[in-house]
Amino acid sequence: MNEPLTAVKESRIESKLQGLPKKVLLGWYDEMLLSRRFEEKCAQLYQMGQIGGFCHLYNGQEAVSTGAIHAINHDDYVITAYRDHVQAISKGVDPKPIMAELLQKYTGTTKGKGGSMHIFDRDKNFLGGHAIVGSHIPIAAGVAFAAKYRNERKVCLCFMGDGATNIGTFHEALNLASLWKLPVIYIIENNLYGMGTAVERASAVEDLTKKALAYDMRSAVIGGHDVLEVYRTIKSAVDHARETYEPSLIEVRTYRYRGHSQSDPVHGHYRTKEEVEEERKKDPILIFAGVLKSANLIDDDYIESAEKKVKKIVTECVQFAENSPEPPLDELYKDVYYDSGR
Amino acid sequence: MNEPLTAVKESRIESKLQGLPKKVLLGWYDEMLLSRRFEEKCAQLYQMGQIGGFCHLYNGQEAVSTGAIHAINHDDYVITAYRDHVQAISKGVDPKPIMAELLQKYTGTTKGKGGSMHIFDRDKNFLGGHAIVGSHIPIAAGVAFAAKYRNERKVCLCFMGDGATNIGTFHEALNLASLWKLPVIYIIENNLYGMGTAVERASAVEDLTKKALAYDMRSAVIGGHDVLEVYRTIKSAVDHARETYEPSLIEVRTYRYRGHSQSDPVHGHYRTKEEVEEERKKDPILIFAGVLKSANLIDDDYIESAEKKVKKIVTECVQFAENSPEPPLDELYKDVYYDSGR
Amino acid sequence: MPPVNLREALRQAIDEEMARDDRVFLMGEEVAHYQGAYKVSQGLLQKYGERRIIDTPIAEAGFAGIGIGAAMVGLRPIVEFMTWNFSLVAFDQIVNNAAKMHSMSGGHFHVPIVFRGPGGAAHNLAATHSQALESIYAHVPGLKVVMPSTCEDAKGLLKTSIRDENPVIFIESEVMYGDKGEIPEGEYTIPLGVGKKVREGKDITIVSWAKVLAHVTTKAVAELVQEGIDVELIDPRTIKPMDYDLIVDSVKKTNRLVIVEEGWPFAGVGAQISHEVTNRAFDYLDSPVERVTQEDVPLPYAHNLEAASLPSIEKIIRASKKVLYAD
Amino acid sequence: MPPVNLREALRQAIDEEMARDDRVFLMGEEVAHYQGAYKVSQGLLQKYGERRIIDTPIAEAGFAGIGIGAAMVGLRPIVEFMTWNFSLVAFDQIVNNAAKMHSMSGGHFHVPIVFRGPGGAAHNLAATHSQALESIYAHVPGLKVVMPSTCEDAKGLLKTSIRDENPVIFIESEVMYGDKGEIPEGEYTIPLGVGKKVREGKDITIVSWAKVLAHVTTKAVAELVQEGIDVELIDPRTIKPMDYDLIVDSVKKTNRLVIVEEGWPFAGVGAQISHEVTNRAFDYLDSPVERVTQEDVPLPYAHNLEAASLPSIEKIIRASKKVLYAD
Ligand SMILES: Cc1ncc(C[n+]2csc(CCOP(=O)(O)OP(=O)(O)O)c2C)c(N)n1
Ligand SMILES: Cc1ncc(C[n+]2csc(CCOP(=O)(O)OP(=O)(O)O)c2C)c(N)n1
Ligand SMILES: [Mg+2]
Ligand SMILES: [Mg+2]
Repeated sequence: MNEPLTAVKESRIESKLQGLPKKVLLGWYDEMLLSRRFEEKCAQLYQMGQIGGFCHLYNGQEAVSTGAIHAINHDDYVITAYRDHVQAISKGVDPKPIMAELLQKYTGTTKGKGGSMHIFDRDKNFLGGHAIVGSHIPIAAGVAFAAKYRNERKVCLCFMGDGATNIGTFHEALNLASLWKLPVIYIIENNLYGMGTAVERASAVEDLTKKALAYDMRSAVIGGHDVLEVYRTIKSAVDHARETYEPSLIEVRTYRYRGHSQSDPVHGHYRTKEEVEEERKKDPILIFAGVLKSANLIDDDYIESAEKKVKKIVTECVQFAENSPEPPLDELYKDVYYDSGR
Repeated sequence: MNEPLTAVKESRIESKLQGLPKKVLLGWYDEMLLSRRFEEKCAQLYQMGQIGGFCHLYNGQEAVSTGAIHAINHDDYVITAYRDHVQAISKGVDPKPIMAELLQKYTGTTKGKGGSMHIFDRDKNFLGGHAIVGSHIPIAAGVAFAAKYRNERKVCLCFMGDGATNIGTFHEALNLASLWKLPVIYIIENNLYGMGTAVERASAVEDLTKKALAYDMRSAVIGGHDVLEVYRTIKSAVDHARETYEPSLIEVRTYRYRGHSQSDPVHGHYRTKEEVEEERKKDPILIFAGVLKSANLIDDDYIESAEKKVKKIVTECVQFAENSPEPPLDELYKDVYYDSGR
Repeated sequence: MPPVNLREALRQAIDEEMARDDRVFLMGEEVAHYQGAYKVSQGLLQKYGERRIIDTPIAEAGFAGIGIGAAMVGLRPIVEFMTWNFSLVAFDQIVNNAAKMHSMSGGHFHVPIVFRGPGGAAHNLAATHSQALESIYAHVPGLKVVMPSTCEDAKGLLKTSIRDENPVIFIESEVMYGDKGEIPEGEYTIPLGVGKKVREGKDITIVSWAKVLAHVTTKAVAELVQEGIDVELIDPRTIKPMDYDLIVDSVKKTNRLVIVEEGWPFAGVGAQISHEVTNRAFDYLDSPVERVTQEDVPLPYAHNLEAASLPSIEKIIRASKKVLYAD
Repeated sequence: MPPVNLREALRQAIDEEMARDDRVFLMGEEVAHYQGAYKVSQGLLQKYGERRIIDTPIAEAGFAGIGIGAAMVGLRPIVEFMTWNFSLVAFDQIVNNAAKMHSMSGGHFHVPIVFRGPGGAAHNLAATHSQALESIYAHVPGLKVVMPSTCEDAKGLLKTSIRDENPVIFIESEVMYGDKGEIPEGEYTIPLGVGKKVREGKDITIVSWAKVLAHVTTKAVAELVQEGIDVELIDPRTIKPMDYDLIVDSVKKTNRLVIVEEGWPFAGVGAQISHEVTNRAFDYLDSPVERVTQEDVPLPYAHNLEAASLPSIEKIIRASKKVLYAD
């Protein structure tokens, strides 16, 4: 079960690990595992009716979040769509308030106002959580604009789905980002489907980096199962943006194991059970475990203890959430305006 | 003055004329001349306050309209933006009601309701005149969609400005047209500016055909001063669309002699007087006259008589418009709904 | 006939109109292979094929515009928005193209198109996914706005909307798709602009529509009736054109009016009805018109805040007693 | 001080706020090199440079979104729409992002941004280019809507709007840009949500705002006064929040209310005022509230149809006499 799935040659391991300290690498492993288990718990709680509304889980895509977000600094920015829990965790948002948010509690990230699709954390420069497809793509450019305006050398990572590349705001934002040289890295998480629609049924080009040609933007396409490859590619785009302000478009090929949202089937008519099974074999967490083992950085004991550690965190999250109060009703008119209801 | 401006070699004239009958070629010349004089009259009438609102003139771009629209059949469709008088004329719309429309009269193309930016003619399959930039680009795809749905072999020509290529509907429509193979030919009239903004200050790519790469769409860039080149290129795109349903994106490099609209200066801070003068030397009407002369199809007498003919038509248009009544007030609630006010 | 649920009623309307008229087609995200995000179009792909049941990319402005273009040259598109919230990215297409085309072209081109999908709040979908947008669309001349509250009305009104020569905004509700109701056997249509007296009464008129009528107002009315208040309940069914006559006549009898709607209060449909009815029946009103609306806030996610924001049985009873000076 | 025109008053506001706060910048089509489509920003590029006066491509959703993102992380953008008509392609950005961000993020991020530009009809611009959209924006919680009718108010209100921590919809008028008026010397601001009594009177209250107030209603009032009707004229200045108290107090004195607005009637701002005032001053009203609005049609191009569609002096006088039972 815990055998390495990619046979990484001893000699290549070194370069693959890019000189990253053991502590960092193990931290990534733990984070990916936590992300997986956290969301498996979400699925359960959704099933039980404790989480309401839409709940879009990230199982299978963890390497993208971890690899990309650890390629930036704490004071850089991250913005994403509605499949946002794991990216929040990678950006350092405490998972407890995330769980509390999902459970509709006052201690949640947005006091129970935003829910699953709208996780925000000002202190962590985590800018949401946006539920209208494509709507956040220009916002990301605006965040990068502000960083450049202030002469800060900060960048903004913007995650989006493959489906989002067909909407107008994608076009407008990428043109503006390239034209004005805004330090934003657009990351397409191409999980092959937008809801039930395969990429080639929605986009005239299957190779999504072709879209960058219309904006003279740097681009790359990479596999999303290998956290180290994601890290390396995003890091280089980030370094470039920090130096030159120039944006990039990075397509990351990944896969979602679950249904589009928790109210949808795992595979409807749009993909086969076999396809899902096949993809699950390329699990980014198992692949990373394999790499770390090949490099003799972890062993089966470590994996077991990590599981325990993570399980404990998830349990604490649920306990925290369950023990938290609902938002008081006088919150209703608060926050509508900056100064309202206070 | 009427000397040929491009030195076309005797031997190449034949192929350049593409076997088009003399009658057709002279018709195009007359049409371009009428377009020029018609709009010069518009400028005057605007000055005198008889035409109100915005009035975007086409002087300098005539070869695009004539060359492109004569590459399609009468029952094919044309749709365009607000700089629409000349394209209407090319599509066979009677210039009298166009002038009456501009003069706010009941006999106008839309009974005085749409004005300069919204010329329509159902009988001629002239679908407007659209004043929100980019807004008509998906409509064009829809017209082509309907033609294909009904198994007709009709195409739709859609004109737009260079500035319109930066808005979201451009992206959505081109993706859809390519994905679904809709027989629409998108023609970018690149007159170097969107209002006062040069292409390179608005678009991350100066070569606008690069935008076609994002949709795997056929494309070409041509000069817009030579009506025969425009005709040939559009004709080939039209033939291809008729056969395969596949859309194209054609960039035509052209120039507008007047201000963006009649309330704007000819050259503000955004372009020099010298540039305008220089461009005027490449006048498409003079160039075409030169070609026709080289081919011994016309002489100076013809040119003089054409001027007279055209002048007479323009005078008739103005007389028709001036002698027409204003729309009656009970038109106000008519046409709001299909069955309203009747 | 056994009762059907709302999604079946809507599907029957689409199916019958597609069978009778080849110009009708359905287009939207996931309407075909996925069988509809909310299964309204289930089975239609199998019956009509990809030519007429068409999955789109996520490009609402693009495919709304395609629908408008197709309608201009003679087709009769049904454009599904997965929810009405997503229509906001296609707002210009609807407001500037669909609504104005006929008028602006002086009658040359008209746009027989139905934009449809669920509107309003479902459960816990939070601010971006819970918007009742009828007031905004009804504000725009050239559009008709239809909001059925029963399966029977839904089918009949949707058929009429598809046959209408104008752009129709047809707003359904996610949480009603499973609601069951009897529908008449055989072919029928229901005219737009004609409201319905749901209950005769003489003490007070309540006007309400769509989901809030079906799920909330009717319950409040039952309680009021229980308490001996003889409510006249009116469902306009069409928001625009609004059947003012029906409401004014009722108010002339009851002398009191409460309007219950799911949208935001400021410049909402209820304000319009209140103004118009007060204007026409000023001397008949014994008390000022009361409105029950969603609170003037973006709808929050947590169930308790969400419930506190939406119209409730309690709020309706309170408003009713207020106009009766019984509070 | 010599009187300034409206574009100068607005420019002073932008200039002063930019001078005082480096976070403020101006972005929009043709605002920089072209010196503004309507010359509001004339000279500002020369003073502040391309970093802070920024020409955009035609991509309203894109640059509105850029403004929102920049505002979320601490800048204070002024986003100019060449006219408000073009905001419809950015509608989702304004309604779902700007308006809801603060609430939906539970207070984490707020959006101090001003969207501004001319709204309503100018002359002969036809249906797509003549829209008065205040009712639509005021319907949306989270937005403030400001519509000045004088140079003094315009400057003071724009300065306040720029300093406001919330998204503000600031609607000007093309045909007022040349209008002249006195403005106070030195620094001043005017609070949002506070209306103004333009004229004291005791016979009838007329509420009107922005261009229609400045160019039409004041003339009608002059004629009414001439005829001996003592009009109280109120300019709310801010549409949302609306200064209901000022209007209600006035109506309690005059017992009659006419509302004049440039927008369409159905679910317009006037309907909201009518409902709210009737509700709060029911026993004081001697006649039902009358509204003068644009007709419920897309505005036509021809001058005579355009004039017939818009509020006019005659319509205002007729409505005023109606509430006075003097017709
Ligand atoms: C403008 C808009 N249209 C439709 C939707 C409904 N919707 C939500 S997610 C989604 C699919 C998005 O697919 P993709 O961008 O590939 O992201 P993924 O879910 O695969 O992560 C759709 C259609 C929406 N939220 N916004
Ligand atoms: C969405 C939108 N934004 C802004 C405008 C104002 N506007 C009208 S024409 C124009 C410039 C368009 O330039 P281009 O597309 O190059 O066409 P051209 O005028 O050069 O023919 C602008 C900004 C508009 N009509 N619609
Ligand atoms: Mg996807
Ligand atoms: Mg141009």
